Amino acid sequence: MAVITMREAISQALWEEMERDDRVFILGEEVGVWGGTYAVTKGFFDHFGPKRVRDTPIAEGVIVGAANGAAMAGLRPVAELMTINFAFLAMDQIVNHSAKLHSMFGGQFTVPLVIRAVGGGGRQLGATHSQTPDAVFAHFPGLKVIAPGTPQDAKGLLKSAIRSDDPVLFIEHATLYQMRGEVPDGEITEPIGVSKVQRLGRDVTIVTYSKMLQTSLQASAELANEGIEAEVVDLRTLRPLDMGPVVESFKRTNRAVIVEEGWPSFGIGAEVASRLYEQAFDYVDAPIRRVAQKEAPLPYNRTLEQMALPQVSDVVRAVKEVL
Amino acid sequence: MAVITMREAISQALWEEMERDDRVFILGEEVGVWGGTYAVTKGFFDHFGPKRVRDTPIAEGVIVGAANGAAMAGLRPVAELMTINFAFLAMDQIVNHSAKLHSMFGGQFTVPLVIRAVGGGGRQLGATHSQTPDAVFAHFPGLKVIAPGTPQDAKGLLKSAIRSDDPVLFIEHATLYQMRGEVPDGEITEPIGVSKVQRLGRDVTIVTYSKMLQTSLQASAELANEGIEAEVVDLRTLRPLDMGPVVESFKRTNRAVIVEEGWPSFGIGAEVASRLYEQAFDYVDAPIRRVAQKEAPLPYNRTLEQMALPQVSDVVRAVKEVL
Amino acid sequence: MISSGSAGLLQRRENMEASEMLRLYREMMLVRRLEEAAASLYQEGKIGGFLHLYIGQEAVGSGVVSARRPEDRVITAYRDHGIAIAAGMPARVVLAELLGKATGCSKGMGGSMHLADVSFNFWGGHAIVGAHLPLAVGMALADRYRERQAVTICFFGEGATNIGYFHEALNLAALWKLPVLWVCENNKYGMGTSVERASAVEEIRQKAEAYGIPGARVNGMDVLEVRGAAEQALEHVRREGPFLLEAITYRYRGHSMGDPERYRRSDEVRKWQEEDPIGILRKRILEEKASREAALERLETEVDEEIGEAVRFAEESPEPAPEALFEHVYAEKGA
Amino acid sequence: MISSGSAGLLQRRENMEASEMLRLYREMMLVRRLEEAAASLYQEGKIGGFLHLYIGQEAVGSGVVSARRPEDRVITAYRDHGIAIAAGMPARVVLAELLGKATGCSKGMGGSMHLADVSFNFWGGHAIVGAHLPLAVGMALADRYRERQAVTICFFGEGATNIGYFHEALNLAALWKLPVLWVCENNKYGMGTSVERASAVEEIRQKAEAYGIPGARVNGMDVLEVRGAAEQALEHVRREGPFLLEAITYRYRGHSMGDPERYRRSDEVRKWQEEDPIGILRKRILEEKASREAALERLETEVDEEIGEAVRFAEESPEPAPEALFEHVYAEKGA
Ligand SMILES: Cc1ncc(C[n+]2csc(CCOP(=O)(O)OP(=O)(O)O)c2C)c(N)n1
Ligand SMILES: Cc1ncc(C[n+]2csc(CCOP(=O)(O)OP(=O)(O)O)c2C)c(N)n1
Ligand SMILES: [Mg+2]
Ligand SMILES: [Mg+2]
Repeated sequence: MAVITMREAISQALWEEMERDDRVFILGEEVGVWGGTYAVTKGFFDHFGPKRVRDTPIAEGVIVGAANGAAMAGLRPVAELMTINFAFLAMDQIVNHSAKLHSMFGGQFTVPLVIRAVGGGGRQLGATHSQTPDAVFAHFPGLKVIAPGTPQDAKGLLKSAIRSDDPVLFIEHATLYQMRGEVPDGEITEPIGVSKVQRLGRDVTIVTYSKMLQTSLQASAELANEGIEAEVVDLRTLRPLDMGPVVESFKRTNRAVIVEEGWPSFGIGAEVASRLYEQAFDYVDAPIRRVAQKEAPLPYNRTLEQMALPQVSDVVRAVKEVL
Repeated sequence: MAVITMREAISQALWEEMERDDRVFILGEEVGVWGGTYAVTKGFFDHFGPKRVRDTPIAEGVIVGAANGAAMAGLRPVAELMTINFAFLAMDQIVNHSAKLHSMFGGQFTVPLVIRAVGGGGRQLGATHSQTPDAVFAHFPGLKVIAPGTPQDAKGLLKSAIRSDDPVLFIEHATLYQMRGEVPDGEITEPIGVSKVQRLGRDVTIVTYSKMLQTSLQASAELANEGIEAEVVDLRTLRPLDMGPVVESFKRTNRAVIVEEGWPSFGIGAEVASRLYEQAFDYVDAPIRRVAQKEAPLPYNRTLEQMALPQVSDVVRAVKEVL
Repeated sequence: MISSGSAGLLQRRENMEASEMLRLYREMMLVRRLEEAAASLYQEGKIGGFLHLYIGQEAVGSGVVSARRPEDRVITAYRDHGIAIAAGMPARVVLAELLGKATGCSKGMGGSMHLADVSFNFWGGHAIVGAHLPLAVGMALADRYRERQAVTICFFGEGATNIGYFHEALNLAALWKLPVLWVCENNKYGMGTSVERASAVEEIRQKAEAYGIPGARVNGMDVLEVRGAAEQALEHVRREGPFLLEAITYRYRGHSMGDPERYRRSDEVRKWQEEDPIGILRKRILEEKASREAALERLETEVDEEIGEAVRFAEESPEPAPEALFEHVYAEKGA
Repeated sequence: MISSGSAGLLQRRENMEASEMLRLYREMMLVRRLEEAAASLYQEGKIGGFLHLYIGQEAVGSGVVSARRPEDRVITAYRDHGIAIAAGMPARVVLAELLGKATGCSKGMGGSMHLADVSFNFWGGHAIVGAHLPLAVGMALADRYRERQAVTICFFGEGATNIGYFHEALNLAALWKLPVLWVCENNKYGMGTSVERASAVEEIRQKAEAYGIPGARVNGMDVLEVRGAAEQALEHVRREGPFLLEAITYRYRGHSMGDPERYRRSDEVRKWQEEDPIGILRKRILEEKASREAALERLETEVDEEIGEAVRFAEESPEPAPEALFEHVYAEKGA
C-alpha cells in the first residue's frame, strides 16, 4: 500500500499497460515533449519514444478519428483530449463512430480505444473550459464512460479501460490530480461498471462520483459531528451504470441525495433518482434531492464560480432536508 | 382554421418571418436550389434569392459558426442542419458558442440565431442518421431547445424562435412532415417554454413531445376504448422546461408515464420524473414509468428498428402498469 | 515519382492482359446490374433508408481497387456498393445487407451505407461525410506502427473536401508520411450542389498542395487510365507517403433514390452517358481484339444470372433474430 | 493587388508621420507594461485561470489594427490583451476584467481569454482554438449582407491552422468573397509544438492557396512593415475579397503562465529578443529623428503611470453582484 497522487496513479496505469502490451500507444496534444498538459505523461516520450507517444496538431477530430481507425486495425490507442470541453470538436467521432462502429457493421471488428479527457470546473477557466458534461456522453449506448474519484480507482479502472475491447471515455477531474490516496502495490485492476461504497452509514445514502466524491466525503465528516451517518456510494462508471450498491444502500437508509458537479437538467442525478424510484419505490421515505451546478455558463470571476459549483455546505444542507 | 401539414406549417413560419424582417436569412446544405432536403424551403430560393437563401458547402462547423457570427453582428440567421446527427459536427459551435457568447462577454451582444435540425428514427437510416439526442442539447444553459409535435406549435414556436434574442435549437421530426393539423389562419405565435395539455383525462398523465405526442395520443385513444382516460401534456420546449401543466395534471391523476423517442439514460424522462417527484412528492400513487428507445444504436433492419423504437403498445402497457 | 501535375503526366496504361480487361469488364457490369437490381428492390419497398447508386462511377472503384495488393485496405463513404464488389465481396452478401438480412455482410445492422467485409480488407461504407478520412489515417498509422507494407485506399466525394475532416486528415497523413492513397471521386455534385458552388477551387488536386501532397487528375470514365494512375500512385505512397488521385467522373442517377434532380439538366446527363465507362471499355476490348462480341454477351448473361441468384438469395435469407439488437452493442458481454 | 508572394513584394512603409510612429511606440509600450503588470498580479494570485501574454508580438496587433477603419471589426483568440489595447480599449477595463471585476469589459464573466468591447468593434477574445474563424466569416457576411464597407480582421495562431475550422472558414470566405483579412500570428509554437511538428507545410501562407486566397509573409517584429502590409492587404480585401497575412513573430514568455518551456532553448528566445519589436521601433524613431531620447523617456514614464493607475482602478473595483451569475444566461428575461 503506497500513498500516491491521482496524477501518479493515472501515470502508472498508462506506463504499466504500455509496458505490458505494445499495441497500446498515446496520441494527443502536448502528450510528448511537453509531458502532458497536466504532466500525466511526463517522462513517457523519453522512455517509449515518438512512435508510442505521439504529439498531434490541434485537431481533435482527427485525434479521435485516427484513434478509432487505429483501434479498428487492431491497436489500442489512448487518445488524450486536453479538456473534455474540446471533446465537442470530436463529438461526431465519439458518438457516431467510437460508439457505433462495432454494432453497425454487425460486430465484424472491435474499436478498443480509450479517450482520456480532463473535465471539471473551479479553476477560473471560464465558460468554455470548465464544463462537466459527463451525462451528455453517458447518454450514448456503445460507449463506456468512467469517471474515478480516488487514485486507486483511477489506476485500476484506467488499466481495465485500456484492456477493454470497447471504446471508453475516461474522465479525469482537473482539480483532483494532486489528491493523494492509498493504492495497493503492483498489478491492480478495478471492474468497469461496478459502483462502490466509499463510506458506510445508516442515515442517508449519498450517490456521487469523481470530484464530488471528495466533496461528499467532507460533507459526511461534518454530518458525522452532528451524529448523522451518511453512506457514500461512488458510481465510478456512468455507462454502464451499476445501481446495485445504490439500491442496496437506499433500501437501508430510505433517503438519498445525489451529488454531481454538472448541471442538473438531464444530468446524472436525474437518471439515478429516476432509477431509484423505479427500483426501490416502496423504500422511499422522503423526496430524493439533487445537488448540482447552478444552471448558468460558469463565470470567470472566482466568487461567482464557487457560488455556481456544488459546495460541501450544499451537500450538508441537502442531507438535512431529506432527513 | 386551415388543415395543413407540418412541412407547410414550418415553411409558412419561415416565409412569413422572412417577409416580416429582412435580417432573417437561411443558410445550410441544399436549402436553396434543391429546395431543402425535406422540401421545407421549396420555392424560397426563387422568391428570396441567393442572398437570403444560401446553399453552403458540407461543413456544419462553419454553417453554425457563421450563423453565430452573423447573429453577433445583428442578423437573424436560420441555420439548417440536414439532420440533428450532423449537429455533432457543429457541437462546439452550438454548446461552447451559441449557448455561451452572450453571457461570457457580460451581455455585450446577443446571439439571436435559430438552428433547425431534423431528428428522429424510423426510416431505416441506420445508427448514425436516426438519433434523437434532444436531451444532450437541452443539458446546456444558454441554449433554448424546442421540439414541436403539431403543425400549429411548429409554426407558432418557429416564429417565436426566429424573433427570440436567444439562440434556439429547433428540432423537427423527420416522420412528422406529412402529418396534418389545424392551424389558425394568419399571424400566430406560440410562447417558448410553455408546456401544453393536448388531451384531457383524469386517470393518468402522459408527458411527452414531438413525434411521441402522436404515439401517445394514439395510445390514449386505445386506452379510452377500455375506459381509461389519459391526460397528455406536450412539453414542446425542452429548455427552459415548463413543469407547470405537468405538475398540475399529475396532482389530479397521481400517476404518470413519460414517453420519449430517445434513449432513457440521462434523457428527457429522467429529468421530468425527477422534477415530478421533487415538485409533487405527496401526490405520487405509483412509480412513474418511462417509455423510451432500447439502449442500442438503432439498426438498419426494419423489424429490429421498430422493436427498438417506442410503440403505441409500449405506451398502453406502461399506462396499465401505473394504474 | 508522379509530379503533382495533371492527368497528362500519368501514362495511360497500354499493356494490360486481355484476361484482366475482361475481368474488369465483368466486374463493372456486375456493379451496374447490381445497382439496377437494387433500384427496383427499392421501388418494391424491399430496401429502406437511403440508397446511393454507383452507376456511372464504376471505372473509379474497379480501376483503383484492382491495382491494390490484398494487404491494402479500402474504405469509402455511403456510395459503397461498387467499391464493395471491387474489393471482392459477393453480390449476394451485398444485396442481403441492402435487404437487412442476417446473411448480409453487416448482418442487416448497417444497410446500404454500411457495407464492409474485413475478410476482403474492405472497411466500409461510412455515412457521415468526411468522417472516414480520419479513420483511414488511423488504419494507415496502425500498419506503419506494425511495419506492415500495406496502403490504405480512401475514397471520398469532391463535396467531402470542404469539411474540416478533410483538412485535419490530409495534414496529419502528410505530417506523419502515412501510407494513404486519397481518391477523390469528383462527380461534380454533392447532392444538388455543384463543385463550383461549394469549393473555392474547382480542382480538388490543388487542395492537396496545402499539405505538400502530390496529386493528379485522371479521366474517371476510363478504367484503364484510372488503373494506370492508381498503380503509379500506390507505388508513390509505398515509397514516399500520401498521394491524392482525383478521378473526374459522373453519377448517372440521382444523389439517392427520390432525388428531384432540379440542379442539373438532362442533356448534361446525356452528354456524360456517351462517356459510359462500361461502353468505353467494351469498345476497347473489341478494338484490341481482347475478346469477341459473342464472348462478351455470354459474359453479360452470366452476370445477369449471378445477380438473379443473388437477389433470390437475399430475398430468401432470414431476418436477424430479435436478440441481434443487443448482440453487438458492446464487444464485451455483460456490459 | 498584392501578388501572393512573400514579404518582399510588400513595400515597407517609409512615409509615416512622426506622430503616428510615437503613437504606435506608446501603444506597444503600454501593452508590454500591461502584460508585465498582469504577470505579477497573476503571481500574487489576483488573476486566476489561464493567462497568455502578448509580450514579443506587440508589433503584429498594433501594426495591423492601426491600419483599420473604425467600421472594421477585430476578432482574435485568447492571447488577446495586446489586440484589445490596439483596438482602443483602456488598460483599466482590461486589467479589471483580468481581475474578474464588475468594471471589466466583460463584467468579470469572461476573464483574460474573453476580452471584448463592442463599442471599439472588438469582438473578443475566444478560447477554443480556431472556433472564432467561423465567427469572423459570419460577421463579414453580415456586413456584406447590409452592404457595409467594413472588413473583419481575424487574428489566429499558426497552430490554429491545422484544425478543421480553418479549412471550413477560409473556403467559405473565399467562395462567398467575404471581406475578411486573415492574420496568422506565426510565433513558431502552438503551446510546446513547433510549426514543423504540427503542420505539413511550414509556410502558413501556402495553405491559403488551397482556397485561391492570396497571401503574404511579413516580419512581425517590425511594426512599420506590418502596418504597410496590413494597409495593402485591407485594400485588397475591400476590393476583391479575403487575404491572408502571415506575420512571423515570437512570444518571449511561455505559452501561458506556468509553462515549463521544455520545448525550446533559452538562446533561441534570446536571439529573438534582439529583434524586440519595441526596440526596433525605438531605434527607428531616434534614427529618423521623429523624437528625442528624453521625449521617449517622458512617454515611457507616462505609460508606467497609466498602468499604475489602471492596476489601482482594477484592484479597487467592486466584484460583480451575486445576481450577475444569472443575469445574462439569456437575453430574454423569464427564460
Ligand atoms: C456531415 C454530413 N453532412 C451532411 C450529410 C448529408 N449528405 C450525405 S451525402 C452528401 C453529399 C456528398 O457529396 P460528395 O462528397 O460529393 O459525394 P457523392 O454523393 O457525390 O458521391 C450530403 C450533403 C452527411 N451525410 N454528413
Ligand atoms: C480546440 C482546442 N484545442 C486545444 C486547446 C488548448 N490550447 C489552447 S492554446 C493552444 C495552442 C494554440 O497555438 P497557436 O494557435 O499557435 O496560438 P498561440 O498560443 O501560439 O498564440 C492549445 C493547444 C484549445 N483551447 N482549443
Ligand atoms: Mg460528389
Ligand atoms: Mg503559435
